[in-house]
Amino acid sequence: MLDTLVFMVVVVPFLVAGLLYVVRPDGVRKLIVSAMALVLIGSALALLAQGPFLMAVPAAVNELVVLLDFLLLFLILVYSYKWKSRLAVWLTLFQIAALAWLDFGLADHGKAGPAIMADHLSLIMLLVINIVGSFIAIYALGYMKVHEEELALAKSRQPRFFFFFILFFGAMNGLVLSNNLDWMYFFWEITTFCCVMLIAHDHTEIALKNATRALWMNVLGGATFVSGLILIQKVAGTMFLTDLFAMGPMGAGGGALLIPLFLLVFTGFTKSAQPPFESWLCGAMVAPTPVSALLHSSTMVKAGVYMVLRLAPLYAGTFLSSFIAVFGAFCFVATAALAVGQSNGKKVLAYSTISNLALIICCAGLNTPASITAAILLIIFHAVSKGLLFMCVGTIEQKIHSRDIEDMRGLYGVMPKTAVIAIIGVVTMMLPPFGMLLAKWMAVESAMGQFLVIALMAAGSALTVLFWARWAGALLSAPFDAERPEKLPFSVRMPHVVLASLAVLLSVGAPFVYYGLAEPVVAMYYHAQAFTMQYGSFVSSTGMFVVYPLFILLGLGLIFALRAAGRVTPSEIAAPYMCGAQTTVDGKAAFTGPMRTPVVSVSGNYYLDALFGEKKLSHLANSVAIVLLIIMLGGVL
Amino acid sequence: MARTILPFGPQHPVLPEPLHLKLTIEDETVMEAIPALGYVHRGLEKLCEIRDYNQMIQVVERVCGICSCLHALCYCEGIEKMMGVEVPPRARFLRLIWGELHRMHSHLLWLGLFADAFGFESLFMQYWRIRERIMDIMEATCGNRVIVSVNVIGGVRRDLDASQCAWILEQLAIAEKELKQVQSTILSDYTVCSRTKGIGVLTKEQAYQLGAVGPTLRGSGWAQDNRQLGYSAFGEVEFEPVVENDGDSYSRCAVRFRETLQSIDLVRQGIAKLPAGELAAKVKGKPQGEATSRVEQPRGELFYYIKGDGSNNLDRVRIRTPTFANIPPLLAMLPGIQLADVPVVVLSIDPCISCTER
Amino acid sequence: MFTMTKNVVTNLLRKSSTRLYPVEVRGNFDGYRGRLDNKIEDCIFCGMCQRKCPSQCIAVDMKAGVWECDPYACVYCGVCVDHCPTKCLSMSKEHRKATPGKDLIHLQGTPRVKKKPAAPAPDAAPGAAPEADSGETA
Amino acid sequence: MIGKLVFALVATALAPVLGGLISGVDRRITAWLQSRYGPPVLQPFYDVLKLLGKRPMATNIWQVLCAYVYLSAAAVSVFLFFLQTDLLLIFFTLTVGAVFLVMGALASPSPYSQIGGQRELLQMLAYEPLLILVFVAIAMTTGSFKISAVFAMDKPLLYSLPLIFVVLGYALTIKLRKSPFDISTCHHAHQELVRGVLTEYSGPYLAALEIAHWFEVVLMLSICALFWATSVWGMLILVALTYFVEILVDNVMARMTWKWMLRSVLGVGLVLSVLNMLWLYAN
Amino acid sequence: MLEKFINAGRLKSPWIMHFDCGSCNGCDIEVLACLTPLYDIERFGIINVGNPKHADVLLVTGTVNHRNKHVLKNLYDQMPDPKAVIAIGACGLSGGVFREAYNVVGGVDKVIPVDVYVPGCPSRPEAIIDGVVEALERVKVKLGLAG
Amino acid sequence: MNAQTVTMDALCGQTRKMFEDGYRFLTMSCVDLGEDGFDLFYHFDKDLTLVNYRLTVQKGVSVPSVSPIYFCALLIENEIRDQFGVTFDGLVLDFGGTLYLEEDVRTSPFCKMSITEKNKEG
Ligand code: SF4
Ligand code: SF4
Ligand code: SF4
Ligand code: SF4
Ligand code: SF4
Ligand code: SF4
Ligand code: SF4
Ligand code: SF4
Repeated sequence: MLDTLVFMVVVVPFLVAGLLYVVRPDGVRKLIVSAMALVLIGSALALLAQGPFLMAVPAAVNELVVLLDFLLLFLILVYSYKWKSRLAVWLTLFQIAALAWLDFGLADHGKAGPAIMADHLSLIMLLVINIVGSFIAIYALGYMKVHEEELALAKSRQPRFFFFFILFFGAMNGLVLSNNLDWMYFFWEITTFCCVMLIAHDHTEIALKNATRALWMNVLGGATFVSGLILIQKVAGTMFLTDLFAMGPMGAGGGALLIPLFLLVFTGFTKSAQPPFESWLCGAMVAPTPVSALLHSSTMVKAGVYMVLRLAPLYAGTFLSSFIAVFGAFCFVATAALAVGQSNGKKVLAYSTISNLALIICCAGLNTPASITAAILLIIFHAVSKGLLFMCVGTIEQKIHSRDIEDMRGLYGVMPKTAVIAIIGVVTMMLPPFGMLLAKWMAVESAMGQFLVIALMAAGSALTVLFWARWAGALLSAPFDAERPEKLPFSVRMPHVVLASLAVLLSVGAPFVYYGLAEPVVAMYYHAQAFTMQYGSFVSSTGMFVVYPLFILLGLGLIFALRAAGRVTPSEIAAPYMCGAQTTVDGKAAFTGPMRTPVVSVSGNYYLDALFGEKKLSHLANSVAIVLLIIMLGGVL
Repeated sequence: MARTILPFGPQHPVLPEPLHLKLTIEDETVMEAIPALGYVHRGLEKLCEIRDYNQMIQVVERVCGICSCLHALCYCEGIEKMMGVEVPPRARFLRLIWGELHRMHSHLLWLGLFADAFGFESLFMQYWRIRERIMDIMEATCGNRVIVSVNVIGGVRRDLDASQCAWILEQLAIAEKELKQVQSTILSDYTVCSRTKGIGVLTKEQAYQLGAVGPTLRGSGWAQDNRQLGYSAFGEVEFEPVVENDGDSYSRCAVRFRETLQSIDLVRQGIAKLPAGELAAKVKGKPQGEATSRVEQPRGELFYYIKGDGSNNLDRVRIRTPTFANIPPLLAMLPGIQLADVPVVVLSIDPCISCTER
Repeated sequence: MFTMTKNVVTNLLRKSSTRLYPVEVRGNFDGYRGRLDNKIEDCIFCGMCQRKCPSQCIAVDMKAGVWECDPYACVYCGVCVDHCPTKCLSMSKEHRKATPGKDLIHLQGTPRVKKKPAAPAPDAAPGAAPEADSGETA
Repeated sequence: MIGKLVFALVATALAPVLGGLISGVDRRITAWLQSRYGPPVLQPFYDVLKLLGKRPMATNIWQVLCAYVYLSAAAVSVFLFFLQTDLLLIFFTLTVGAVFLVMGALASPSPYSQIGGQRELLQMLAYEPLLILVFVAIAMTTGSFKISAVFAMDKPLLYSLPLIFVVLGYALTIKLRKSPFDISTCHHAHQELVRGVLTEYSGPYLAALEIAHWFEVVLMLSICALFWATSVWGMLILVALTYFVEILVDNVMARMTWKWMLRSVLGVGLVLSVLNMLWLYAN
Repeated sequence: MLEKFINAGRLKSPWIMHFDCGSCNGCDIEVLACLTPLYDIERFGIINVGNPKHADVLLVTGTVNHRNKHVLKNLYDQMPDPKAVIAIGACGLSGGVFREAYNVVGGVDKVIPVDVYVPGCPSRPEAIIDGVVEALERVKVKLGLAG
Repeated sequence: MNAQTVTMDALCGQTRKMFEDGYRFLTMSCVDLGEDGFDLFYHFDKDLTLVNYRLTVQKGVSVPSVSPIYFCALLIENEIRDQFGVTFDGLVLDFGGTLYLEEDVRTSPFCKMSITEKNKEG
């Protein structure tokens, strides 16, 4: 049973991906992808029901993985060469050499162990990857159809697209189920490769350029990954996570293990696009939107934080840990500030993703039961809301042909349902009593002793509110009008609705999420419980978050507000104040300007270029991040 | 970069008068400002064709209520020049006294509004409280608080007796004391200075070439004041034009503040030197020919061109008011400033749209 | 900031400057150009006021002995008072009160007929109702 | 528990009454400071009653929705405060209100309310970190974010957190919309934004926002009161003094710009908090 | 009951908006003077709100001309009911001394209904206060509270 | 008042010369002469000394604008355009006759031709 389930989530996606590569008819593809989605969701749930497990595999499989690993690296080398990235070529060559040394020189293949391991953390990741990811895959079906129609391609490139798309699932599932770090490295490289291929999907010049950037940055991560592995092998003499955990914090090698841990954490930073590597994820925006949705919510970048979180028990209580916290907190502010300066909706989402990942990293660095709980909740809630928001932006873009927030003004008048769903997405991202805020609350409370971290968090959350609120507001600014019908294909609408409901329901069920998912992880590594529940509230020694009372009260408030809004009649709707010169132009609010010409009044958000201009600010953020990393490295050495 | 286009006026609480600016801003920085006028335009110059030249005094007084006295003065000086009327000395001094009282009330009013433009409500209240003294003087000596209607062709309609003069001096002393109490607030308060210094800079060359007048010109370093022409009794009193050199809102404010104190001094001189004699000369004949006339109003140089054809009605009365001349400099100052500074800069020229459009 | 603090705190400790009009009326200064009154018995309907008025708000009908003024167009300049030969026009120092409607002031006096001097019509009640109603003006 | 609930409910019900009275007294004192007679103390209530009786008018229904969510969130945060729950949680609830206020302003196509909304966001950017720092500082002194922990202290918080109280004063000034920070809206309208976020609200909706503001005033002042939680008189005197200083500051300063606000608030706020925290650690 | 309170509010909280409809400023500055310490009409609960959507009473000074008549109408329309209009000064009542000028339409009542007329040129602050008091009387009559 | 006469051709050159000599542009005045066209006065000032130029133009003739030399002339030229219907070539910001006037008042109100009734009564 267990083998079948693991096979289902890891190997089957590879097979299905291959199948999708050759299948051309749309209908068949739809069927396969939907079936795949069902299988993935089902298996993930079944695995959750199953609980933690360890699984050994035949040695032959191990050999196969090593072989495939080298093949993959050569493939990456080919692309690096093709795309003329000298840096990537050298880094890949380095990886090949290092891997060869590791596999053939160092590793003790005789010492077999369970290559596959699922603890509570892995299970949570599985859920996130397969549930959120599956809905995005279904959404991709509808999206890609329109996308290709717009591009007017002679020959559909969807088979290639879905090949890499589904491959992602297998790789991610494999990654989070690996106990053998060697395997993890292999899957890690697959995600890199898939990601790069998907970024390059549209084959435009900019797509290739950004794919190249993503390539070298992730290959850099690969290089540090393999270096870390070599050191771990040298210091601890094992490649198995379970063994490392058994050794307790800092492992057997004492301080020496910190160096490889730093390298692995650094690898995580590259994957989750922390400054100074944030540019690859922003560049990934050129890919079709489902790719962004997938990368940002449930896969790819989550692999990075997974790595950091996974290793958290190992560096608990060390200098490295507090530095990771400071680094995360800094990146949280810096990227939130970068988001403030953006009017491109997808870029805002991208920076917000990086910002949230940074917060997760910060929580991992704080390394207390409460902060780890926060990190886990952040992973879950962020995946759902962010996946939802990306799908919304994709849908909106296909309708209004812009992803600029300014162009989304008054979207409610054009696509009422999508606008409302997008607002739900935004609200679940930034306001209590929804899960993100619950997690943020846990994060701040757990950081109580560390003034610097808290100050950064405080600034970061204010910035976060700033860019979300104005976006939500912009969607609403439409003149009063009867609801306009808005038609969307099922495969697009359904994932919207499901994820929106999921975002709300998961928050309502936050206590269950906590007890069912987060608490076991904390219990497993920290042997402590962060929160207890009283009167439907999370209570800890330092504070309380009244989930249900808050839901009830704010829910009542919302009902009260909805009723008030429902009573508004069209006759009460008046033109906005225009200093007494109001008129309308094509139903748009306008005023009579100079020379008696009517001027449509335009509004723009403040992007505060002087403060939050991308060029200047990202330069600054990157420099500070590099300095922090160097200090961290120095401390470790 | 996202732009916002908004109407600033015609009805806007910081603009007591209807003026419209179409503002384009980016992150609150003004990129473009295009004005629209005409909300106060009445066409009163044209009334000279149906009102006789005496009745026109009451009409031109209402070009603007704030400096009604000076409009009438400028108009009368023009007609007197055209008809060769010699104004008796007492009338000339009385014109000076009332004129300077007008300048005081106008500047105090402006100082209050200016304070309100940067949200300093209590300072606004203080200036208007002080101003009420001047309004009382006006009401007691002229019969109306605002539109004093004292000028007639050839002289003035009302007189000041000794007790009134003493009372005026008494009131002025109090006003001066109260004014000095708030002097450091408008001239050196940190918050006020940070809202006015360096805001809306008009360089010396710009001011001249764009035709700025009055405190707007003097705030940019030009010592030009039409009172130097010596009309009414200005040739017989001591004064120096008030000049500031920075050309920003602060300088214009400082010029007006110091001119208020200067006016107190001028009224004192006027009362001290007030000669005895007739209030008005007899006027014979009808106005014929062309004449120009200039006086210094609180807002700057006022210019009248008058053409008479020998009948009771004038052929043409053309009024160029100070704000009309100060609007082009204003347009030059607006781009590049912050939205929050728009009221400050607009008010810094002390706009009076009513006279601009007539 | 500190001078202003001193200023406002002094204000707080002092009585406010507010004149509690209409509870407390200071009264206008002597010589204030307030309401325009016509002692209609003395009016000779010469029409001088009508001719001099810059606002053209007085209408005198010499034959009928009617003196009409539109108080809502009058600008209270006092020119008519200055030029009235019989000094029957005067300005009270009270200002004219606000009203919910606009009425013309219509005063019926005794017309001075050249041939028959001093023959006041008994039915005309001169000055009895200084603000006798009449039609609204636009 | 039931007792606490009832207390919190009653307090929440009374909060707007208190808030209205405070703003009435505020207007009266402001008038005196300006040498005016001033309106009756009950004036704010007349205003709100009048507004309730006006014909509703809005530019779209979202505005209305947002106004009432703002009101609800403000009431809920006051309720949570008197329930003596978590400070941080109250802060987040307060944010709900603030965000909906902004969304309401942005929901209208009117440039003035749009600009008001943007400025309100900048104000939030300024005061939110300050409030969090204040709460964290309180929590670091008492050991918990729970308000009940503050009441368990035997010495007033002001002794250990004097500078933090000043930081709170900054946030308070912004929240009360007083000079020099009345930049997104203010009580009258002779301001460049014609009341900014409130431009498009009228009648009953404006009344709702006004009541919500009263809730917020009460909440903010209650937070001030926490700094002398050891005695009721201490709380009252501290709040009265603080509020008087706020009015005074309102009357002796010009309105500043948002740039100045961000610079000074974040600069001064951070420096003061850090100094205070260092001092705490040193002790 | 609530109705009674609301009516009390209506009488005690007339928020004004002042619109300068082409006035010579004489009347404007007198309206402004009403707000200042000596007259302080905030005693009556009056606030100068400057926004038609918040105002209950529209104070209009000045002559109506062909351009601002649209603005005047627009502003009046944006005031929510119940509302009142007070015309101030000879210009606002009839066009005053400018009645015959070519760009003058006439008094305010040519465009919107006027409830109270305040004569004068300019109307002094006391007269304006009288006007507001008179307008409140009119509101009372409308609400059936007079007597 | 003394005014030197200037011709249409010399106008711009003369104005530029005044500009270079450091004169301030005070304003312009326009007078309708009935059949004879318009008198346009250009008033300049330097150190409180007035210098006036008179340009007589026929009706229906376009006048070169001095606003490219003196930016501040734009308002007055627009005003004259509104009131007298005189058009200016090269105005930097041309309101096209809408500076003051609404569509309702489209005639040039200051032109004697358009006056239907001239009440000589005082
Ligand atoms: S500037 Fe004009 S509008 Fe403003 S107060 Fe002075 S006169 Fe009135
Ligand atoms: S400039 Fe303004 S204030 Fe001065 S007279 Fe002319 S209109 Fe009146
Ligand atoms: S109508 Fe006018 S002029 Fe006549 S009495 Fe009344 S106020 Fe005076
Ligand atoms: S001028 Fe005097 S007497 Fe002659 S009509 Fe007028 S009021 Fe009567
Ligand atoms: S009294 Fe004088 S003004 Fe009147 S009719 Fe006789 S002559 Fe004419
Ligand atoms: S006071 Fe002036 S406006 Fe009024 S009636 Fe007499 S002359 Fe005419
Ligand atoms: S600043 Fe704001 S509160 Fe103060 S007076 Fe002006 S509008 Fe009113
Ligand atoms: S009534 Fe008189 S003071 Fe008022 S605006 Fe008209 S002319 Fe000016």
